[in-house]
Amino acid sequence: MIDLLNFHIIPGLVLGSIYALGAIGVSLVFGILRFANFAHGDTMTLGTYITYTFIHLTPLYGIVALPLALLIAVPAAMIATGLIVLIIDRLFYRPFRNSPVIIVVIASFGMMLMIRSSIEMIWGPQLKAMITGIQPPWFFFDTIRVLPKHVAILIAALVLMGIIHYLLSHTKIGKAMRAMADSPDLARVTGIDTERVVKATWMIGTALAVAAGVFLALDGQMKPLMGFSVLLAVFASAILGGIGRPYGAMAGGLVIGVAEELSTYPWIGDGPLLSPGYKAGVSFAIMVAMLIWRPNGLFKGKVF
Amino acid sequence: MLKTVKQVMLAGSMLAVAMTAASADDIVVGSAAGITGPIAELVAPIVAGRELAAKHVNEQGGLLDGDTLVLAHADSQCDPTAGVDAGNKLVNIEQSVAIIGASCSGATNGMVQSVTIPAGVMSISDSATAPSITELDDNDLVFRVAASDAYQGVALAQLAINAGYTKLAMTFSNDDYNAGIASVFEQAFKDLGGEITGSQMHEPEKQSYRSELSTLSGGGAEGLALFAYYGSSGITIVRNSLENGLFGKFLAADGMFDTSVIEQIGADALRGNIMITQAASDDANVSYQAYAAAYGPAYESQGYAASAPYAAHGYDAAFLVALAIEKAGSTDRAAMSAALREVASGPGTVIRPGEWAKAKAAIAAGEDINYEGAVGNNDFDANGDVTGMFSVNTVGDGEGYTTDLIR
Amino acid sequence: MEQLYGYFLYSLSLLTFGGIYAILCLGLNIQWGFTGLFNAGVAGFFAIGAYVSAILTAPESPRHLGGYDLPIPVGVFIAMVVCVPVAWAIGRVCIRLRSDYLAIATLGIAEIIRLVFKNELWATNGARGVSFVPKPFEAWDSPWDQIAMALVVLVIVALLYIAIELARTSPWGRLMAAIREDEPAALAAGKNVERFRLEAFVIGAVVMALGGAMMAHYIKFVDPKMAEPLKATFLVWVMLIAGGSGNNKGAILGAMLLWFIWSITETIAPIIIPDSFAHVVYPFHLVASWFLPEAWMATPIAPDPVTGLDSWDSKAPFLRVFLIGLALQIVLQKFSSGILPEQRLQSLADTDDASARAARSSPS
Amino acid sequence: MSVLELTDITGGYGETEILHSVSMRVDEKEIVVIIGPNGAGKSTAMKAVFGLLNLTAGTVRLNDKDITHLAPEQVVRKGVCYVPQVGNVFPNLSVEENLEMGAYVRTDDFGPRIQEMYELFPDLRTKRSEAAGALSGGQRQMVAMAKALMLDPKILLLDEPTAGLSPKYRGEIFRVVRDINSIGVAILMVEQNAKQALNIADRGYILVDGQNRMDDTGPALLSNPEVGEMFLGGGTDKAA
Repeated sequence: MIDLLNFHIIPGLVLGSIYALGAIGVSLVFGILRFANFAHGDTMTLGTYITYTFIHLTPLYGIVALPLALLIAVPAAMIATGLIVLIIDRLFYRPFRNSPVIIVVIASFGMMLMIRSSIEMIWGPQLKAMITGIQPPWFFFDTIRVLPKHVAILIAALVLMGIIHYLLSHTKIGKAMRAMADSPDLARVTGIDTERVVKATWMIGTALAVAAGVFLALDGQMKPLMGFSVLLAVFASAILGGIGRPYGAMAGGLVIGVAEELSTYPWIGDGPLLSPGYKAGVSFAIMVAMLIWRPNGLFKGKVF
Repeated sequence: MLKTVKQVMLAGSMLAVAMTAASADDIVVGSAAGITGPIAELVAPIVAGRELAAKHVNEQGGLLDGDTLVLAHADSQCDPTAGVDAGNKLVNIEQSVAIIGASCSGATNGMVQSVTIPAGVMSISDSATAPSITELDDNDLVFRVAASDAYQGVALAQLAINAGYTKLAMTFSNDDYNAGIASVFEQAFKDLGGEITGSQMHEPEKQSYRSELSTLSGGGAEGLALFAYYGSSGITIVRNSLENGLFGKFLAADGMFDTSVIEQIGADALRGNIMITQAASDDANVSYQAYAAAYGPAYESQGYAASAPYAAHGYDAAFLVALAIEKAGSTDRAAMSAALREVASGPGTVIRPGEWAKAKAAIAAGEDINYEGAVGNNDFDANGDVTGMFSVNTVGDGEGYTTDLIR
Repeated sequence: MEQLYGYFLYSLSLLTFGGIYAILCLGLNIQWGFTGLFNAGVAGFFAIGAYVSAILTAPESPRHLGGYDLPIPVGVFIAMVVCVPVAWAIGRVCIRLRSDYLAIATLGIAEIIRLVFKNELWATNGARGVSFVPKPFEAWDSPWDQIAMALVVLVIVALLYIAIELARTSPWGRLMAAIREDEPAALAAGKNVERFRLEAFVIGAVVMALGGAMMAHYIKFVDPKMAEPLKATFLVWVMLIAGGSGNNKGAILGAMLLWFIWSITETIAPIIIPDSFAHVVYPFHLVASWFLPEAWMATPIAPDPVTGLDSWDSKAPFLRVFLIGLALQIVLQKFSSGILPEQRLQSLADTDDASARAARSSPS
Repeated sequence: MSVLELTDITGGYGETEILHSVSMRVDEKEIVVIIGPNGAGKSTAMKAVFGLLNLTAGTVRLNDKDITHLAPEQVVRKGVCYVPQVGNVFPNLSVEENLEMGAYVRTDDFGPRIQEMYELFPDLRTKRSEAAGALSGGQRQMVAMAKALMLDPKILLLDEPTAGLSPKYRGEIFRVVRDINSIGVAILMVEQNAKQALNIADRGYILVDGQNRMDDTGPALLSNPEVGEMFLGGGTDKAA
């Protein structure tokens, strides 16, 4: 039974918090810019590689330990990646603000190819590792084992979600973002500077994507397709929470992450309940079921 | 509309430029590889291996009358559709004499069945290992220097038994390569009296395999037979297992054979705990060393190791094609496959990697030659497969792999 | 001469691939262009068509279900028939979803379909795929086999074009357009909107299955990689949007043009990246290398000192993907309603719009 | 002097032309009502002020300054506030947050202004932390008007503020409109309830088929038999 906690629920929560951070960005962009951003996964990858470069670019890595280096490099990478995304928005998304949604979706698809190939050109297709070696787990009560990096990821994700909550409920720009997500037309005639809100949305969504990417790299490995490979699960999380609703996305991410891991627990007999080959399908199945039966997401009514 | 027409014409004229790129003194050999796509990191060193062979040929007198061997690259993306498209371009636009590749079994299957066999062009793959390629009705046009999974799976099973394993858990990545070799291994290990306590397919590119491994670890297995590409899931599985104490010992095939496994996991954690099989040559030390001595300095700065999976196969495939062209004495596509068989197998003067000048002289003198490649003697059987010898690679006292030939 | 003959054969393959994608595009055009159904699960129906036809026609194999040895047309036909209940079931539950939700739902379902083909080894040989799928006319001599294959595909495209054009101008098609333009009005006029949309969804899906089956027979091989969303769904969408959704000629043109770009850029990419490019970048890299640790750059940009290889050569494939992305952006910005925009049915614009307006504004 | 003046406005959405050379003006402290049949372009005329329309000809002037081509947020900064017919509150924001958004362009302390709004609309004070979407239709309309008033505008544009409301709330809204007007805000409103609207209006415009048909003072229009036949009698006329 303790295996369920150690090998299914805890990794599921870690994975889930990564999905959640990605899903918040997808959800915010969907809510405010009204399109499903296919380039979001590759934004995660880009942020991770930029973080990697910052760590190695400066003498940080040699002098201070990795956690401290990350504390400095990640925020820097968030800003750098955010600025890149703003340029992308200016060049490739803004011309389509008043066009049918499908056009921007296709544009974001083109962007996905462009970001990914840029990463492959600049950093190469080879694997890289944010963290090398084996990390021994911490034991609690002799049975619960948790990896230090997992503790760090969970805490960092919680802190980030707390910051997002504060931003959305207590700052002017955050409230304006929610207002624009509610009704973009009304936001315009109310005098809200919509382009500024759009910029804030990209910056916040990208910052979270960078964090999600770095956590992904800490837990697994870095490669050009890392972000794309979680994109659909991130979408599923955003849907589960009710797309356009950041708080829902947080919950959705955790549910999808844990559900994926639980689907292979030997609930009946010795074998996994579902062949692990279908693991990726779990998030899709949940997503489709949600769309059909609860299209407004888990939490009906309240959006924020 | 006029604008569109202009753009189309512009594209057309660029195409014309592209088509006249190869000059009269170039002999073009197609090189299809999954340069982009899911195993891009695996393919880059292989393509470098092919390029290295071409460079050796061109530095040491070139082909035939001093012609230059040019590799025309096409991206088969590890996808049958792209494989067919790549094959079409290499055969028809580049007018390749022969084709090296493609990388993945699926892309190779599509390319050879739909393009190269009907066109009568010989192909030689350096990394497609699926047994189904053996069964192709190929008019003796499809070869490969990578041993079929059928051989390596058995070798690994034998190795496991010899090392004293009786109960193993097994997991394999659900892709064309690993699923194939895993099924052969499972059968062979059972035939040799071993027990598979649990066998699970896993989906590559996931972030964590802890739940799968935890289920597998329940059966009292002594180790884990791991069939995966190191980049797609292999390293993650080893790390998840070690960090959580689920499995301590690993047996793996050549998809795992890369120095990045040691770099990322650390030699200390792997020492004495992992065995990886890889195709090797009879005279491993001579031929392989000759290849590695050239590959290392050329590509290490780009992060490619000579020991990268199938990089040596890439070298051998390209070198063999060059030998076949030289032997045939022309660029006639129809003469390639017979010439290939002649240069690959004994008896004859033994040629090793890097020895193009020697080979060219021997062929000119009318001698028979026998290429002993970096990865094996490359004696093709009736199906165009090599039986192959295998080496076992372990992490020894140092920071790298220690290689021993399996006898 | 041989070179010219090579171009000829290659252009046949361009036409065949382009034609198969045109079939997929026409299927999508029925769903999106005429009915407004945002189906992002093209790959699912593509996979059903490809696998069903392949398994029915391939010789017996111990690795997968098979040994039925049916003639190709029968296999293709059954593949299309099999697609009907599947598409109907998917449509039944998903069709009422709002556009982007429908997209994400169908995307998820297509992935589940692909996972089924990938995991049910007994039927499909899993990731290792189904080999030895027969190709029409393969017994003929080159180039007649390839000419015949290309012609078959083009004839199918032409027949589909005619059929869809006829349907578009028929009462059924006019109603479909009316539904897309103004669903409340159509509802108010007492039409069973959901049924008509479901019909369009199923018909589109069947056409996609036809495309999948043709692809399987052309490639002579099927594996789950062919049904990955990138190539089997997104590329088709890009083709349709670039060509002009709602316009059948645009769908065909988009498919042909985009496939042409997709395929030909590979040959062109090494040429449009001049060798000298590396030498332009080299000084910057050299200066940077005095300050920066080597680890952060994956690959030296300078020509490799030992091999003399310009390492940008190895980057050409990635640059190609970048250029495809960029080309797509340019097409979108220059032709936002596609190269051949939709031709509205004239009578529809006159009469139906007016009645739709009346229907919309009457209850106040 | 006129606060707002529309001259020969021609345009519509995309390619479709809805307004054909429409002109109207609102003087200081006036209540001006636009009435007309469905599809006459009443709301469209209002949107033209806000730069939400594709104009092919004509000018919009605010206090004699040309604002024809300003973006909506700039028009707001100039002191024009607009309450659309539907979707005029942010449903997922609380009442107070809605008011804060109304004051988005203000950089000073608008706390006192919020208190003033609660005095004008006492119902809202008790609902201040509830989501606006959860309120009744009439309360939502009040939130929308309070939100628009947060900027202390010179002129307020109201698009059918009483549509879909019960008679009780309808009267309430007309009372509030008069109150707002009495503190010096000019009002331009589109209304279906022509009789009630003309009752409180200083002047009125009648639009038909995107063209000016008639304009006069409120009382004059009320007593005009032609107007009575068209709008004040039995419901709305369908422009066939």
